[in-house]
Amino acid sequence: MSKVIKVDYLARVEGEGSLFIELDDGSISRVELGIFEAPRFFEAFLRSRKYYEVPDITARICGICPIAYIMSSSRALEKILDIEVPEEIERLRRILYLGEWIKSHTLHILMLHAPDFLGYESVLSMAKDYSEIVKRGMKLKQWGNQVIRVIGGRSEHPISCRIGGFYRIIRREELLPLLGELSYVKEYARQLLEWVLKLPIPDIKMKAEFVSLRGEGEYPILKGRVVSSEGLNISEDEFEDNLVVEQTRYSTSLRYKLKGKGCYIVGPLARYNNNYDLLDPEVRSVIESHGYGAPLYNSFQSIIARAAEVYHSVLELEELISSYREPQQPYVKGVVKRGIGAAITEAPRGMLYHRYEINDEGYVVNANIIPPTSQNLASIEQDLLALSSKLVTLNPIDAQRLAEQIVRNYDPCISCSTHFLKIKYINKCSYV
Amino acid sequence: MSLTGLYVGKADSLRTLFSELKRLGYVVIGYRVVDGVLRLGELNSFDEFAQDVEDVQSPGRYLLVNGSFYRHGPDSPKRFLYPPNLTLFMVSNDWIVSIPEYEKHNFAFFGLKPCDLASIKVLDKILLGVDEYYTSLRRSLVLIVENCISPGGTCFCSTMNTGPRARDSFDLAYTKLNDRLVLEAGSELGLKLLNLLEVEPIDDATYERFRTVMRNASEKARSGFELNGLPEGLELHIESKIYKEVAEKCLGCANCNMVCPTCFCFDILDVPLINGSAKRVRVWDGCLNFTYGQVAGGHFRPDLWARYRHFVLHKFAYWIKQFGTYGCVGCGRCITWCPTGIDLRETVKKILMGG
Amino acid sequence: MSKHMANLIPLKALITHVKTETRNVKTYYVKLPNGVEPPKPGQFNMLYVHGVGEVPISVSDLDEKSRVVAHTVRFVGSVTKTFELIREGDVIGFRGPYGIGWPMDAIVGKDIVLIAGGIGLPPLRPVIREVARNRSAYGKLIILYGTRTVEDLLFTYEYDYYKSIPNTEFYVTVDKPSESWRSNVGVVTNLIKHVNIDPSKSYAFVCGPEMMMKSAAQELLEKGFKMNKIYLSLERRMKCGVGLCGHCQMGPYFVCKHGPVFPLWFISKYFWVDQI
Amino acid sequence: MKKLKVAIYKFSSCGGCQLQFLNLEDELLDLTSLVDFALFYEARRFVDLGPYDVAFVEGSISTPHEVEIIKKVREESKIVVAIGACATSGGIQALRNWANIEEYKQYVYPRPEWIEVLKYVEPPSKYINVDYEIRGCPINKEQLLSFILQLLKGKIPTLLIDSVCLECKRKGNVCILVVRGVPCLGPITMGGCGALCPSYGRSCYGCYGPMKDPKPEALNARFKELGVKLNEIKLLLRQFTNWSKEFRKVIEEYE
Ligand SMILES: Cc1cc2nc3c(=O)[nH]c(=O)nc-3n(C[C@H](O)[C@H](O)[C@H](O)COP(=O)(O)OP(=O)(O)OC[C@H]3O[C@@H](n4cnc5c(N)ncnc54)[C@H](O)[C@@H]3O)c2cc1C
Ligand code: SF4
Ligand code: SF4
Ligand code: SF4
Repeated sequence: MSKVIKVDYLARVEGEGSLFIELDDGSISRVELGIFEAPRFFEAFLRSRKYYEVPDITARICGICPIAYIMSSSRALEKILDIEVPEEIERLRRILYLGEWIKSHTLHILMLHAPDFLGYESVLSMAKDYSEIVKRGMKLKQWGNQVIRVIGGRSEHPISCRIGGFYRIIRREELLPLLGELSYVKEYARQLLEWVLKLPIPDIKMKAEFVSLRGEGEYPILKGRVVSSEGLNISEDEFEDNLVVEQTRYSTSLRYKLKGKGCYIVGPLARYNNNYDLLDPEVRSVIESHGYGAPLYNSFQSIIARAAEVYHSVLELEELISSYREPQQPYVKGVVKRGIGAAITEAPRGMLYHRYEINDEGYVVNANIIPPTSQNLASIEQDLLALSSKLVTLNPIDAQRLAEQIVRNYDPCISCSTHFLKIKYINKCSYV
Repeated sequence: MSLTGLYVGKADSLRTLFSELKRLGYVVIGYRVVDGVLRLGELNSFDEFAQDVEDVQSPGRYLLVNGSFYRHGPDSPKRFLYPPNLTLFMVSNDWIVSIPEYEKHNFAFFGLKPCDLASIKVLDKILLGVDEYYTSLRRSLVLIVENCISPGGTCFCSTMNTGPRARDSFDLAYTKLNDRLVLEAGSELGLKLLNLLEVEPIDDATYERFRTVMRNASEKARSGFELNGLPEGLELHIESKIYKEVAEKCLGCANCNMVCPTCFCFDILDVPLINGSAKRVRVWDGCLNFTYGQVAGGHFRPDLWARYRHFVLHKFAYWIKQFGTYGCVGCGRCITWCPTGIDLRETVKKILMGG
Repeated sequence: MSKHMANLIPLKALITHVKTETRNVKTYYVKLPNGVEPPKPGQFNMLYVHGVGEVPISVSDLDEKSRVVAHTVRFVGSVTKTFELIREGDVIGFRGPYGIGWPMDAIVGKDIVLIAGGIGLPPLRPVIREVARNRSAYGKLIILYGTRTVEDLLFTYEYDYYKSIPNTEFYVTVDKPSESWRSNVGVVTNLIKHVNIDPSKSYAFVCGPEMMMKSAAQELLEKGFKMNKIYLSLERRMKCGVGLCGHCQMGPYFVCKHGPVFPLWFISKYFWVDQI
Repeated sequence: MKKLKVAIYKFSSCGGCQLQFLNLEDELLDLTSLVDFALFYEARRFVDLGPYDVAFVEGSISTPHEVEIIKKVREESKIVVAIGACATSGGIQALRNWANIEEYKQYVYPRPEWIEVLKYVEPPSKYINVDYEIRGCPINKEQLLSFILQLLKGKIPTLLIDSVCLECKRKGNVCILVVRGVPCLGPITMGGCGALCPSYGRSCYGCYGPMKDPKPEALNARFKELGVKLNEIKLLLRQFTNWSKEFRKVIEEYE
């Protein structure tokens, strides 16, 4: 017997994809994660743009995590221009970035992922039964957005960032009002984590290599060495050399693997596993009081890592905002010269790598961007394959739901990937 | 009118004056340096008051440098008395209309220039007794005016008869003459304030200097056209091709309207709210905006030249008929803050010359 | 509260009846709120739709006794389109009456020609009513009315009544006739040439689109009308109705308070100027 | 009041515009009592089939497949609203319209021959009739909400169409162009953002696209006077709304 699960328009992933699973006599014979995302050719048209335009342009790759794009590209280019941003600016960037983590993670946890665990089609229907946690989650997300808005002007594609820092000094009195809401925000973040820790999480162990930045004294966001659960430990400049890129016929989407090793996982779970000791002790104690710890090898548990990072971010923001000092200058000027620079920062969904080459006039001549979702793609398909025996035992509706849930474990931001392509158009939500 | 004639006092009298206004409970508003320009805003202490700066203004450019004498920035008293955004009323979903409680302020403008003083006089003719918000602020308004000893690159107050020396409608006017001040009071309150300062009647020598300084200033602030016959001259050339010429350079961005201290046009925004209620908000509008003359299914001034012409004719011709005064006070803001540096003075001159 | 603020706040008014006129025109009968003086022919009111916006609309009829005014509205833009949803018993925001209307005193004992284009008829309808009511006080009445198509004709149910008013002539014309149309074809201003009227003892009231009013004025002048006998009701963008928002200026005049009805001589200096 | 049946579609875009629906944190739950999000893949699995009262369309049309879908969207929706720079002018990805697509494919993909895209990235209005536009990259949620509430009132929604300068001055920003002499696109860009960039000390980069009746030539002439190089002027206009009719015209003149 052969049957096919087709999920057209994979809902609740940002961007749109489709999933094609072919079951043959009880086991999955083929898995295709197809993405309807049309190629947008960012790397191509970045060439012949001025270096200072790159952060704003690459922000448009993804509407959910523009700050990650701004930060990776800024850091890569700052390396070329010999810019070292002062401590105050670095702090401010971290505040901004943590705001994005909160907003992106709460969005994913509550609005996209949790409905899977509890069997709802969406947050809109889940809100009827879980109105309190949804409302609080929204407040949390709103606060994250507000952090971004205060510093960045707007929460998507913020406008205040530039190479070397910010367009103007963000004044202390602009940031401080954020603390006014902190007492309940902290409370909500802890409640969210506790709520997530109590979710029914499928108990599955999967072998995988978790790759992330390793923080230097603090949970990693803006920089760090690239480490993995299997002992990888390299600098961001060496990262690209350790990868192989594939474009497969059946899905025609670019996907990355570790040279000589195969697929790997980036994202909150990887960060969490590699940096558990750097999470706020308060966060760890909540986790441990629910019988969890680190490492977690079950990708369904990524939702825990996300909730942990939300709580951690709120706690860290309290500290960062209250100790914020205005920089002397809003930004540091660099020297425009020919060169190559690469940088990795931790986007909400995992490591985001940018590399640029510019010429003497500051025009970009080469660009390469490796978004987290392309790095996870191979692992997602592998997870689906690994769970094939379970999938076939389920009724069609549940099988579809579980398959989707597996995909969503990775919070795939499909528009993120400049390389995702449509593979197949199949009719609406059909089950054949 | 001056109630007192001229007196001479020390330069630091201003500090005393400032403290006294504060003591009397006024919100003192004056020019401060913010982000490289002079902004009108509340002065918490006298030290915030712009002192050692000079604004260099030319068509389309504004630069702040070290100096001892300033004119103004993009803000005018209009921003405070006739704010850019004002909620007129709220209406609930069951039709209960409520009017917001506007905060009551006692404003004292400190170191305002004669052109800006004149702009308040113009607004009075339009809004006083008509607009409640304006009227309530205006009634308690205190005006401390600094005469202009050195008008700027876009000033033409002499032509418009509004400066560089204020002649009336102030509480107190002062003129900086090196380390001394020449002062005069124009109201009862001004008298009281003057009384607090150590002043003496002006001596002949100082008066001569004062006169020379003011005369030179006056020469500087001329536009090259005369008021005499201006409205008639402009209306005579209502079909002038100069308007079309200027419109080539004009962007229709309405910056001129926004910075003009007398432009009073407004638009109304209807804002429906999620709870079923709604509000109506009054916002600044201007005749250079495309939507200004737009109506359902048509447009009264679709071409930019026609909108620009309306601006010029309103300021210098229509206003006289409507309100008995010119709509321009010669502050030059619309020239300085025009992104492409269109010079109103040049336009008027060219039109009058029959272009 | 001073005048202006008070005036921008609408009063609540009840819609007592809604009458469909054409596919995109309806007449709304509005009960005048207490304290509001009854409008005169040619005046207008500002009608506010909850949360949507406010528009100037002329008075198209008035019943002084029951204090109900009629407003005939054409659905053309963002606010007027929402009038389609208004029903009998609804509440609407009301300010007015505003502006200077038709010079009813001046026309006593005179012949009158009314020239209306499209939605320009409603503001003239109160004039017709007044003349009919006091028929002996006025001379001959000639009504010229034109629209684009037959479907756009307003108040067709009243035409017999117009014609039945003693000493009255009524002519309609359409630009684009339908097959069954048996009357005049062409723009309304073409009719002016043909009417039989003595300009020296007559007045002309004109209301319609600006282009139409320009050619009407032209025709009337050619016919021998003096400028002080020609009255036009102008239209401009309006936000306040009380001469403050600035939008309605035509030359130095605020259409809302110096008009909307102007004698031609008064505005002639500006009226013909392109895009004034 | 009858609920509005709404569908939200995504074409080539970053997803940031439809995210503004989810960013209406304070209003979203109330909004669901007025609006039925019948199709909203970013938020829900459930799909209620058309026809729809309103389709909000994000993104530009860049593949043959997208052309098919957008036509279907038009057929099944009473009102089509284009949201964001991508859907109103092609967005940033329209930058590829200025270059050779084959070269682009080779630069980005190991197997360029598998890539199937249209020669030009276009806004949906190229293929279908679009009823309304909400501008911005991304749109702002206040405008979005106001748009929906106006629709619910039966109103033809109106949003600002005049310049950014208007908002800039109302807000009390200092003009960057005049004070610093650096180019700002505010005077030709449509308002609606609340003059965000100038409020943060940078000049407007035009993400709301051309305002009604803009004069880019006149502004560029001024930039030249200020010493801005031609190529930099070109880059300025060639950003997030480069493929809009009005900007394209001037850029082409400079090519
Ligand atoms: C004195 C006067 C009397 C009028 N009498 C009538 C009448 O009896 N019946 C009728 O159907 N129409 C009349 N109009 C025209 C009517 O006011 C407009 O059709 C209406 O304002 C269009 O608004 P809107 O929101 O539907 O259109 P939009 O084009 O969406 O306009 C937006 C806003 O612009 C303003 N505006 C737009 N067009 C006009 C206009 N033509 N006049 C004034 N303001 C405008 C309004 O404030 C309006 O809310 C009259 C206009 C004036 C000035
Ligand atoms: S028109 Fe220009 S110069 Fe005259 S008052 Fe207004 S801004 Fe100043
Ligand atoms: S317009 Fe901008 S924000 Fe909106 S989808 Fe396109 S790229 Fe994203
Ligand atoms: S900063 Fe830019 S948007 Fe603001 S007024 Fe100046 S030119 Fe206009």
